[in-house]
Amino acid sequence: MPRATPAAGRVREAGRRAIAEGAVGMRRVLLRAAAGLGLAVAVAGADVPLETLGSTERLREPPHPHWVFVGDLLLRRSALLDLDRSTFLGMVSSGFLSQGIAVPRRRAEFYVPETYYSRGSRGERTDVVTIYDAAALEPVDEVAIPPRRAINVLPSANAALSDDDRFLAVFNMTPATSLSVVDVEARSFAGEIATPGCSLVYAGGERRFLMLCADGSLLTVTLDEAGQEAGKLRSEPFFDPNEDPVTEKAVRYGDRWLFVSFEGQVHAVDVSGDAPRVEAPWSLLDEADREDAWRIGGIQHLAVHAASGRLYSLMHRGGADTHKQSGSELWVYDLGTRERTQRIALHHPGFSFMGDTIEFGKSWPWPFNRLSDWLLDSVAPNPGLDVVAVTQDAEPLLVTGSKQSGSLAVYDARSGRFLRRISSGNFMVHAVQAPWSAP
Amino acid sequence: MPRATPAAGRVREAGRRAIAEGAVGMRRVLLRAAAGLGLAVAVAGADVPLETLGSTERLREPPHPHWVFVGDLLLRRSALLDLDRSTFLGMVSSGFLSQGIAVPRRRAEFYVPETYYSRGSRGERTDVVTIYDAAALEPVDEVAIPPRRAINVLPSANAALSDDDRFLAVFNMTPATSLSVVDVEARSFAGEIATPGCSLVYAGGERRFLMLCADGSLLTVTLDEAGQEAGKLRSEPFFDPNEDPVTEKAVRYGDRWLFVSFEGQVHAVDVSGDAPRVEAPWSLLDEADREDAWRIGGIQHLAVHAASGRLYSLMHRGGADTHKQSGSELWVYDLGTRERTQRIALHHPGFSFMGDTIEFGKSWPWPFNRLSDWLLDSVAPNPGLDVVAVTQDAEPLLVTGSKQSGSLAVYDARSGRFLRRISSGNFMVHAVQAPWSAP
Amino acid sequence: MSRFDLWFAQSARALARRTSRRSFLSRLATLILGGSALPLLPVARAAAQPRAPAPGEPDPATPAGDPESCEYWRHCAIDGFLASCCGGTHTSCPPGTEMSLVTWLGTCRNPADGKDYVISYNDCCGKDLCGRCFCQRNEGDKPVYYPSKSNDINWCMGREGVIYNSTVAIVVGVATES
Amino acid sequence: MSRFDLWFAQSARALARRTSRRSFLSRLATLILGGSALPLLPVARAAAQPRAPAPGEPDPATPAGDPESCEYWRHCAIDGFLASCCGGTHTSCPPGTEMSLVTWLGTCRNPADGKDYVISYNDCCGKDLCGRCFCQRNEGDKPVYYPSKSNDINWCMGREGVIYNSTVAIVVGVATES
Repeated sequence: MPRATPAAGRVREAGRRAIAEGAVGMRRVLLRAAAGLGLAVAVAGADVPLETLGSTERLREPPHPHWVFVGDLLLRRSALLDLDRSTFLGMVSSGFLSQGIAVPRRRAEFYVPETYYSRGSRGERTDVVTIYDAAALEPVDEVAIPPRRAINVLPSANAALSDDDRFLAVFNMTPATSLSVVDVEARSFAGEIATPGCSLVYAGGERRFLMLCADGSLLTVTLDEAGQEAGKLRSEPFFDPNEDPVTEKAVRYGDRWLFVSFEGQVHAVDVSGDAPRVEAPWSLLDEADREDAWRIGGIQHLAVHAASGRLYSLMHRGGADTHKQSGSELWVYDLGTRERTQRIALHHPGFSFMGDTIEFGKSWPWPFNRLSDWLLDSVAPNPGLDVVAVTQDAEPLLVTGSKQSGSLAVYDARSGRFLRRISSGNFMVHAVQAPWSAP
Repeated sequence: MPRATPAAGRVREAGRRAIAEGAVGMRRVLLRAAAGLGLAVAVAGADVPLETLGSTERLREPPHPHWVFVGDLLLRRSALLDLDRSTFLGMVSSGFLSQGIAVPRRRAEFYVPETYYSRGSRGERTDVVTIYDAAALEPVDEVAIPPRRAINVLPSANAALSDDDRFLAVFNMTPATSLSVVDVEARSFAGEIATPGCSLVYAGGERRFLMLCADGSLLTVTLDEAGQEAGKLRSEPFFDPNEDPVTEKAVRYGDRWLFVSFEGQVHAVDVSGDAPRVEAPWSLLDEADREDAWRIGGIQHLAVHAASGRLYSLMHRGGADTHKQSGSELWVYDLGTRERTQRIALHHPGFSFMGDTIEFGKSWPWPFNRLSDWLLDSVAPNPGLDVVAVTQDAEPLLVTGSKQSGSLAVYDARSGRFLRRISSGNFMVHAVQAPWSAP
Repeated sequence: MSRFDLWFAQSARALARRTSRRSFLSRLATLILGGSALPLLPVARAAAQPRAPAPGEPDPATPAGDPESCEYWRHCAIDGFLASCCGGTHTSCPPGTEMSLVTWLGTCRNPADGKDYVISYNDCCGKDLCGRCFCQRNEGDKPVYYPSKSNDINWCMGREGVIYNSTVAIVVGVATES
Repeated sequence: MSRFDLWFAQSARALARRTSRRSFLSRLATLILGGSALPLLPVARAAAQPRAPAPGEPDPATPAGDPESCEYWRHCAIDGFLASCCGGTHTSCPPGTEMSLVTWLGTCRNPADGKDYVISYNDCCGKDLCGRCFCQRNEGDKPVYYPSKSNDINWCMGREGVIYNSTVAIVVGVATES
């Protein structure tokens, strides 16, 4: 059972006051310590001005569309990177197998479903939704939820924010399945809704969520003003989960969710109407592609740039059951014409070692400063790419990552041109989110 | 403040009963699930006999002297390895920067001082000493201690068990220094003893502990039958902490502790008498060594094989302030004659990648099966060795590890001959303990 | 064969495909990275003890018969760390962990008798990731919304301690087409 | 210069020492590993923005003047992750972390004015290890029993959240021999 704890943010605010009050006394303590070391300390006559203690950065507001969260299941964190300046902006520590950060459009906050044990890897379990101040990157409150959150290795679809930014639905699996609903405006737990046979959760309207059922159908769950169940609707099956299941890693394209199957069939679900409408499927693969054994695959294998209607799909050559294999190419589709418009050969993401990117000689004179890039692209074995994401602005960037590296490769999303590698400080890349659109 | 929680072991025992009761019903559930998948399941006519569910291994008893704990600060765990069979026997998950496992001689238990936060990396702090059943590798009880445990990156000397196996002293730093005393027989907290100006803790007799003070002196703390302070004794300074401090990584040789300074001076402290007696120092280095800039260095840079009186010291060439630099050679001393008897050139520990050792071609035909060893020893950059340990039996093994790899190199401790590399599944090696002597 | 053997072999093959002329460097890289031409012969590991063959199973000196190998026949649908490399065996959990009560099932063909067996992949729970012998084969793996066939789920969910450590592969029946 | 530049340069030098004849392979390895003969020239990083020089400090285009470099003059006694690579600067902590109230002190010479400054290395606390720009220089570092000069201590100890994230390097005075 979850225990109530004082909201972390309030504790932090108290801490901040303490440091502000403490900073003056602190210099005194430091100077006394320096004296103890046999150092006489002068405060005048130096060229470098003396500096103040105790300050912490805030992110600039509003957030930029080229900022991405890069998740690492192993380190239990997400790094926040600026893809333009190749900088690390900060990070969000999270609990055991925390997946996905829910970012509202209308508030400078975000929400992280987390699971903790009183003794790290054992003991009493506590599940919470932590509410972060987006500019301070710091928890300001938390909402306890039933300790039944689904724990799996998916990069997404374990929690979803309603389109009106009001309710966060968290998928539970014990293995009985249900949704925990959190009112993120009121910062309170609204209740739990049983969803037998149906799993995962996708936002599908103002107060509506979609779930995928084991028989290949959709469950639509509608909430009322209080976050209680207002209605449930089960569709006809729209795919055969035994013959050709869709992956869990669907992407949203305006009012449509695009579910892609192991064999490359695109099932679009339109959520604009009263009930979700499933469109006729189309294929990412033509006969020649199938003959060459091209398949979809990866951890987060799909991305959509909504404004231009471009779909990006990680592809590899492989047999049946290779739906989790890393991609060697990124294929680009026009969602209007349903035609493939480009095949992007993927660059090496770069090796990393304990969070540091392994590169050398960037400061050597030309052409030696290109040596490490050249070795990576022409000699080193490419581990393949597992994750793709695209930013949602008019000058979009593509990002690819590997579960075997903490480095990312960045491309121009319109031309497919490789731009650079950047270091996330992660050990691995399990998910990339570009949550902020241009204002 | 620490909260009382139900002892993990009792919870676990309940769990074990549940699984024993559940195992019969479990097969029924499984077969029903299989039927749901369209599989008819026969239980007869198979060549492979059907197997039982729910069983967990125990370690054989007594533990073997060639078993070692291999600590990883990053993964917050210690792996238990069998150096003879190159096998992974099990692991101990621990809390934030947990250092050192205290292993008694007289009980099949061990004790792990741990620190936890209610939200992983934030929230309420709880410090405990967890009591493990040594054969089950599972927590059976815990003792709450004040949340003031010293947190640093040392491999040892943050906790010590009295020579009679009765009291565990845990070093606290806030930065005020003290000891928390736990009665591990009664499994209760005995009290806290203030030790101003003195840090770390080393066992020094039946009910006695040593600490190092900032002025280069020793503090001896003696306990009474109840674990309360019976006496404190401060020695004269025996080294100059500004000019040539001893490292914290002292090793025990019978009734003596050997403290080695940055410049290679060995300060032996004899704890057999009523008060600790400091012997005249001697040096690991001669003039020629000093001219060649040889120095001690590493995370756990010393090891002693008590029965043969051999001291092993990681050495590198470097300037002042390189006391944490990795070693390129291991020097062996006879503690009777104080002569160096051997210099062992250190083999590459082997690279590892996310816990897996990077090697290939071990199954290829000769000579290709030697390719990965040969590349490691002759081409790959050796990261240097940070940790050394030796087993305490008549056929002792030496182990070396690196903070940049999860692999270990194993040597015959008598001849210095390199035997093999073994994988710990760790990301890094921060400490190696060989706690069990031959019975 | 370790994950790295596979990775190096794949990389070398990928490299060979990618390199149009067999330049000095690509030949060297192929040598260093393992070389697709070299036979990947299974031989007993240096330090391993000889193992007695299990009834009805392939020779333990071959990958298909070695429970510490990702290629072990029972591992056809696994995605996790092998309990047999983590202090347990292929049928029992490492010391200090507990076996999950719920699980996913795979169907694997035993090359020794040509029969298909139903394999229960139970997770070992209560200690952090083992980190050794990661193995991902995914035969018949389905998405998370099809739980009884999904290996992406942490099956420790039903237990007191739900931290995932490793996975066993237990024979619970013979599959016959229905 | 990154940790890996240093490591490759050291390795190449070690390799050169170790190799008696300059065989084909050692020459190649020296090339691949960086080559002790190649100059390690500091130039501005490709993606970095040009930085305005700070008053009294070395040119930020050189490692001794670049707060994201381990060679930055203030880092002489550091052992940790540089806050300047982790979302903070060399004087302020990354978003969502708090600066430690207690700390250790080093004395570093500023090459721009030749003066020795007292540097306060305050830890940034409350989030897990940053993981970027690990830097260990240890000038004047003393063991843990000499706390005011020890960088092996988690100086987050005095605060509510004591998890260590990264470290800043703040000028608190000019040192003059007493």
